[in-house]
Amino acid sequence: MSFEPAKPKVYLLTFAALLVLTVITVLAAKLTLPKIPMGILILDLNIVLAMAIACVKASLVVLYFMHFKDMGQVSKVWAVAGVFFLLVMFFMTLGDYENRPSEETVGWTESGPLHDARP
Amino acid sequence: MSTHEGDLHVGHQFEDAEQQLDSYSAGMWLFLVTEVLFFGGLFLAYIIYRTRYTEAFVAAHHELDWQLGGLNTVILITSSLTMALGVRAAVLNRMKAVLGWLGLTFLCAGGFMVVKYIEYSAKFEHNLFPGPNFEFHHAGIDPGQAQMFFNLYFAMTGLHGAHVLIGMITMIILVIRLWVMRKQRIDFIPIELTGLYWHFVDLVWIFLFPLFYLVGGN
Amino acid sequence: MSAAGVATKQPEAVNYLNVDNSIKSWLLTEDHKRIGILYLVTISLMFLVGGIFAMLIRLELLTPAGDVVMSDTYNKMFTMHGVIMIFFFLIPSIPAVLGNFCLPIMIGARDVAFPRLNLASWYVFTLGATLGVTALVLGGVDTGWTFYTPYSSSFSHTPVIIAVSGAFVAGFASIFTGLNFIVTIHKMRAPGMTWFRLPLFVWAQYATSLIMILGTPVIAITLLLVAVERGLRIGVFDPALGGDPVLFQHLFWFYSHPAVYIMILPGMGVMSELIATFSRKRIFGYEFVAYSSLAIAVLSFVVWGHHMFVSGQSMYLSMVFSVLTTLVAIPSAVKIFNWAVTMHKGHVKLDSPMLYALSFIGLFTIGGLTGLFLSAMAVDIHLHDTYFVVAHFHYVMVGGAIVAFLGALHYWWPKMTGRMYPEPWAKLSALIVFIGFNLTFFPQFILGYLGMPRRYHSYPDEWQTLNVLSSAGASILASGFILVAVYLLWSLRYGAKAPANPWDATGLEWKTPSPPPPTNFTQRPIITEEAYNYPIVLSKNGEPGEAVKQEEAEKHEHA
Amino acid sequence: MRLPFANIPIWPEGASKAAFEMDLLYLVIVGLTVFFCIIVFGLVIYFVAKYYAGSKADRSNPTFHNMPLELAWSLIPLALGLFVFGWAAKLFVEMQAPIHSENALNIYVVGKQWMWQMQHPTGQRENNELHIPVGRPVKLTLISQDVIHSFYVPAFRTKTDVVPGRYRTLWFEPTKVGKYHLFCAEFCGTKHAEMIGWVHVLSPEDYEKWMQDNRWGMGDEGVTVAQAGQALYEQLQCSSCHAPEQRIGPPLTGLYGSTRTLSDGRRVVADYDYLRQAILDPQAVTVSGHEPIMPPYRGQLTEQEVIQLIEFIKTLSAPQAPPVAEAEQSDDLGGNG
Ligand code: HEA
Ligand code: HEA
Ligand code: HEC
Ligand code: CUA
Ligand SMILES: [Cu+2]
Repeated sequence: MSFEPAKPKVYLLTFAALLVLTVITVLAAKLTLPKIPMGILILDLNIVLAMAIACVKASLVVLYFMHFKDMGQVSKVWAVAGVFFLLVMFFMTLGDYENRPSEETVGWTESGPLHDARP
Repeated sequence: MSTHEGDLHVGHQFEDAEQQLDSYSAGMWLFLVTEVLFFGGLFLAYIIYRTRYTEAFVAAHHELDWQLGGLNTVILITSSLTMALGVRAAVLNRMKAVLGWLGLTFLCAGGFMVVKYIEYSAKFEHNLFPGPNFEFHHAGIDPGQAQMFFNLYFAMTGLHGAHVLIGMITMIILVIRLWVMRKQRIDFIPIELTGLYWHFVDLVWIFLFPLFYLVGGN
Repeated sequence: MSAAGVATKQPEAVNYLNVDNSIKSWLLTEDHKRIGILYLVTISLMFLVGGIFAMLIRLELLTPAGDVVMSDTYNKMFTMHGVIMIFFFLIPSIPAVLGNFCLPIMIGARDVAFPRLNLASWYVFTLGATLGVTALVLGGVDTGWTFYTPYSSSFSHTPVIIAVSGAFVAGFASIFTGLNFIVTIHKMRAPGMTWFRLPLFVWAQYATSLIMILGTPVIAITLLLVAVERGLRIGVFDPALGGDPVLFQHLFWFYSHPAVYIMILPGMGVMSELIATFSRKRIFGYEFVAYSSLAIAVLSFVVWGHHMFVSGQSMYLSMVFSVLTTLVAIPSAVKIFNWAVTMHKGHVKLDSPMLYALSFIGLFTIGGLTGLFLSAMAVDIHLHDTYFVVAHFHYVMVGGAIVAFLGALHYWWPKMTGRMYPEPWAKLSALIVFIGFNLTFFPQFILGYLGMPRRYHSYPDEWQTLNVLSSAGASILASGFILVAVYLLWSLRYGAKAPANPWDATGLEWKTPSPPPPTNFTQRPIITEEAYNYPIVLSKNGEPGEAVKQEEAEKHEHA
Repeated sequence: MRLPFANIPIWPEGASKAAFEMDLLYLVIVGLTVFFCIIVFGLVIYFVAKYYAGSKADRSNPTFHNMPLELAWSLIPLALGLFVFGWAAKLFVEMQAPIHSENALNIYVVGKQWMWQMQHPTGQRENNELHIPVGRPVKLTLISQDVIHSFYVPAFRTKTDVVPGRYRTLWFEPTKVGKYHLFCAEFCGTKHAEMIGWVHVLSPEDYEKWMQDNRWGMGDEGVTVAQAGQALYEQLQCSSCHAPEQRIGPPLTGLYGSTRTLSDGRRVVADYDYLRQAILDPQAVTVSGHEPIMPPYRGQLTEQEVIQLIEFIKTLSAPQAPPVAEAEQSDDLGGNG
């Protein structure tokens, strides 16, 4: 994997993009986006947007500063695997919180879980 | 860059410099994967409590100064840039440039820690550090839930700060090593690896900043 | 012994043991083989300590009344037993001892990719183990090895923080080992060593390392949070602090379920080596066995909730976890059947490692199938936290992992030490362990269905007979382990010199002298054949043909 | 059940409706286990005997791959495993679901280091013992005051973790008169092994008698849980805000089981957990249209007292019905019943 270092221009452009995106996140936080109630949890679109921007920024860092594409196969596969298992952990655990039985755990014979009052 | 690799030191276990470089960079990426999952546990806790205690989180985040947070974001991004340029200089074997870039990166890291210190001490002053002395008064907000925000704030930024410190120590060691071996071709592998680590530290902050300072939607 | 006598007269070849004898050379060694030995010494000590606690537990449970020790003491005993056996013995056992010793040789490398990290791993591990022992010396911890909050974080009066830090620190050792193995397997293979020429032990180690790398950081952060919650009262788990105790269980089992496969996968790798060698045949369905290791490792991350069926976790999520648990059992089934069928048309020899291998098949099958009871949600409502669970995990961990470890130790002992152990005693020990083990833990299945809860130091009178049987079995089992320790130690001094290939096995580690030279090989091996290239007989029209090497035979087959 | 030749118990008594099916399922899995053990052990023994090194068995043309075979021993166990899963899941759901019956008993259980406190709706209280009538569905509502405990009655084949901060429910229907072990199954500290007791399943007559005898036995002079709650409600002066004429807090009549809209937009059902939180941490669940001025009662009430308050609030939802157990079921199930 002997890598050819990128031109300084690439780094500077990445840097500029990161700065711009930082400004965008700050501005985006000033908006008040809807909060969507989901059962006992709340999905807040503000945070969804902020995380989307953060993901773009993170990808820039990984792709250009960490010159991901020059990395060997092993590093690439493992980096993806790491993120994948992280998401597995997040979503399976959240699946619990979204569906916790409340006082009444109503069976499937009934018309669905009682405690969930989604319209 | 294979021309330069010829005169690098190759560990006894390796056949050649290429295998060595490959192994080290793969090793570093694997290490970063473990770091992702290490922070992951905390992020999971954040997601859960944030969705449960949304209002308290919104109220509590006003206690943080987004301008200081933003400043720190800029500082860290800058340090990532200088680090990337430092790594580049190392591969190109430009000793002075390496020292210069590493020095700048170190300064940025130091600046980051100073800002953190200011922020932390303000929190301590206002009794916002979780524990028996914790005080949070805001109409309609359960202080216990606000405390959860600060629990996570201190746990996550604290852990991140520890990573910054480790990065700074590593940079000092790098510079000493460079100085000791100044007569030789620059061994860029350690610099490259530190660079990867440093970018990762930046990357974590990129997520922490909006999560804590810009909870948003007042 | 005469062999040893003769040998002393000739100048001995330089090997990794005699190259330098100073203590310093051991403590600063970067040789993977020596690090393996260092690990072996440490974990054997930990096994001894954990085993002593086990015997005390069984002593207490001899009578229904809690009369031998106080309840607090008992609670500390099973906690220290569990913590030591899991974090400080079983998790590093096969990977860090035999993996470290054999893996680089098996792939034809001079060493692992990062020898210094490897040494650091041992130091970090020893530090962790020392912290664990410190917690013990300070009176012991009483939370159970699972450290459930809020008991561990807010209620226990014992040095939980120290024990937790011990496990935390030892976790890094395991991360280092995993990281090292993965890079080593990817980057350090000798020329010609393709993936499908790798011994199955290496595949298993790769799968194990995957879990070590992806799982261990999560337990690290979780334990750190427990320590912080306990020390500073900054908490995310204690409901009194606004936290959710079940979140701890999610995070804990996200690691600790995969961790049980950290314990068994290397054992399964060992099994493939033993069965192949002592049947003189390649493992049936090599690719299936190889891929099943990876399948187990990946699936292991999506079943953790089966430990939480009665914890108040969402019912729907429980179902997902339950059905995925059924899936993860399949790759294990694949392995069991492939091993059994490997013996078909082989030349089966019952040397002591093979005896251990066969008892593995028996005990793991029972242990694994009892996992099926527990993964069936309704049945688990009844069985959760009873002795059924205790019996299940001892069947897979002692009957599976430790029996495999002992098999591996016997198999590679000549290579590691250059000495042969007395085979009749070894056979006897395998038998004693098998009998003692079943007597100890089979009654516990019955106790479990009767409803005896675990972590109880006293129990209703009517269950005494079964408990006495179990305690009796435990003493037989312990004598089996002690016997092993005695003759292995004896062999270090008095054992016959081991030849390079005492089992007439294939595989690179048997092509280098016993014990191997410091750099493993005199020159870098070039690999031209697969790992299990045993001769087989081909016949045409019922006429026996010549014995040919397996790989050539396959070429004929395909031609 | 015991072994005939020795005094060794091998089968636990079953005394609940779920026990029978659970035992059946268990036996089926035992059967599967024996089946696979016979196959695996049989193969191993047969091959070892036949292909023992030096034996004369024919070893020519061995095979190393066999796709159909591999598929068979993957898919058959998978199918059997899924069958077991399906059955177990069905039983699991049934065991969690409320048992529909006119006369279900609702008993509250508070677990704390190291005892079980039971509160019968009619006011009887007992520690570490539970008296229930045979043949009547029982609903336990459980919560822990400190660490996690687990309420386990082997004869009923059921258990549930009892968690702090959250109500859990456990349904069962005892079918056999007798005295059964009650254990705490989740490790909870020093006296975990002594957090045990007995469940007495009584014939209806004995149960009546027990109820009468214990009316003034333990607890508060024979008041029902709801009455105790009412007393508490008055003592804490909840009505100074919640009495309809005060117009400070929302009136609590008809609250239980209704759907509430909170100030942050969430819509939740006012169930036990909600009421508990509304009392202990009112600011966590501020009702939309109200100022968050209710004082939090966290730390001032024991779990038993919270239960009493909730039980009292429940009675306000069904003003016409007397606050006794018989009325439970209909309002528990809201529109579904
Ligand atoms: C080495 C360690 C190890 C291994 C390999 C396993 C393997 C398995 N375990 Fe086990 N387990 C533990 C260690 C291990 N376990 C420990 C330590 C605990 C308790 C922790 C604690 O609470 O302290 C535990 C607890 C535990 C529970 C939770 C019980 C409870 O607390 O209520 C469950 C529930 O699903 C479970 C299931 C399984 C299953 C399905 C497998 C499967 O992987 C088994 C697969 C193998 C087979 C199935 C046998 C071979 C197959 C055949 C012969 C073909 C036929 C197969 C079918 C019909 C499916 N285990
Ligand atoms: C690797 C894991 C491992 C091993 C090997 C063992 C081994 C044994 N275990 Fe244990 N056990 C656990 C893991 C393990 N256990 C865990 C995780 C728990 C749960 C804890 C909790 O609830 O939190 C548990 C709990 C547990 C209980 C339940 C306690 C309770 O819930 O109240 C019991 C009871 O019988 C028991 C018994 C035994 C016995 C008799 C052995 C015997 O096999 C031990 C015999 C061994 C010896 C006597 C040592 C001899 C060793 C030497 C002489 C050194 C020689 C060295 C070499 C050969 C290299 N164990
Ligand atoms: C200072 C006045 C005050 C007192 C005293 C008070 N409450 Fe409240 N309560 C309120 C207000 C205002 C609300 C609505 C806002 C909210 O939910 O926090 C409320 C809400 C509630 C709710 C949720 C009602 C709903 O419609 O969902 C319950 C239940 C409740 N209170 C019970 C009690 C109990 C029980 C007590 C006594 C132990 C009590 N309250 C004492 C003011 C009070
Ligand atoms: Cu309560 Cu164990
Ligand atoms: Cu598991």
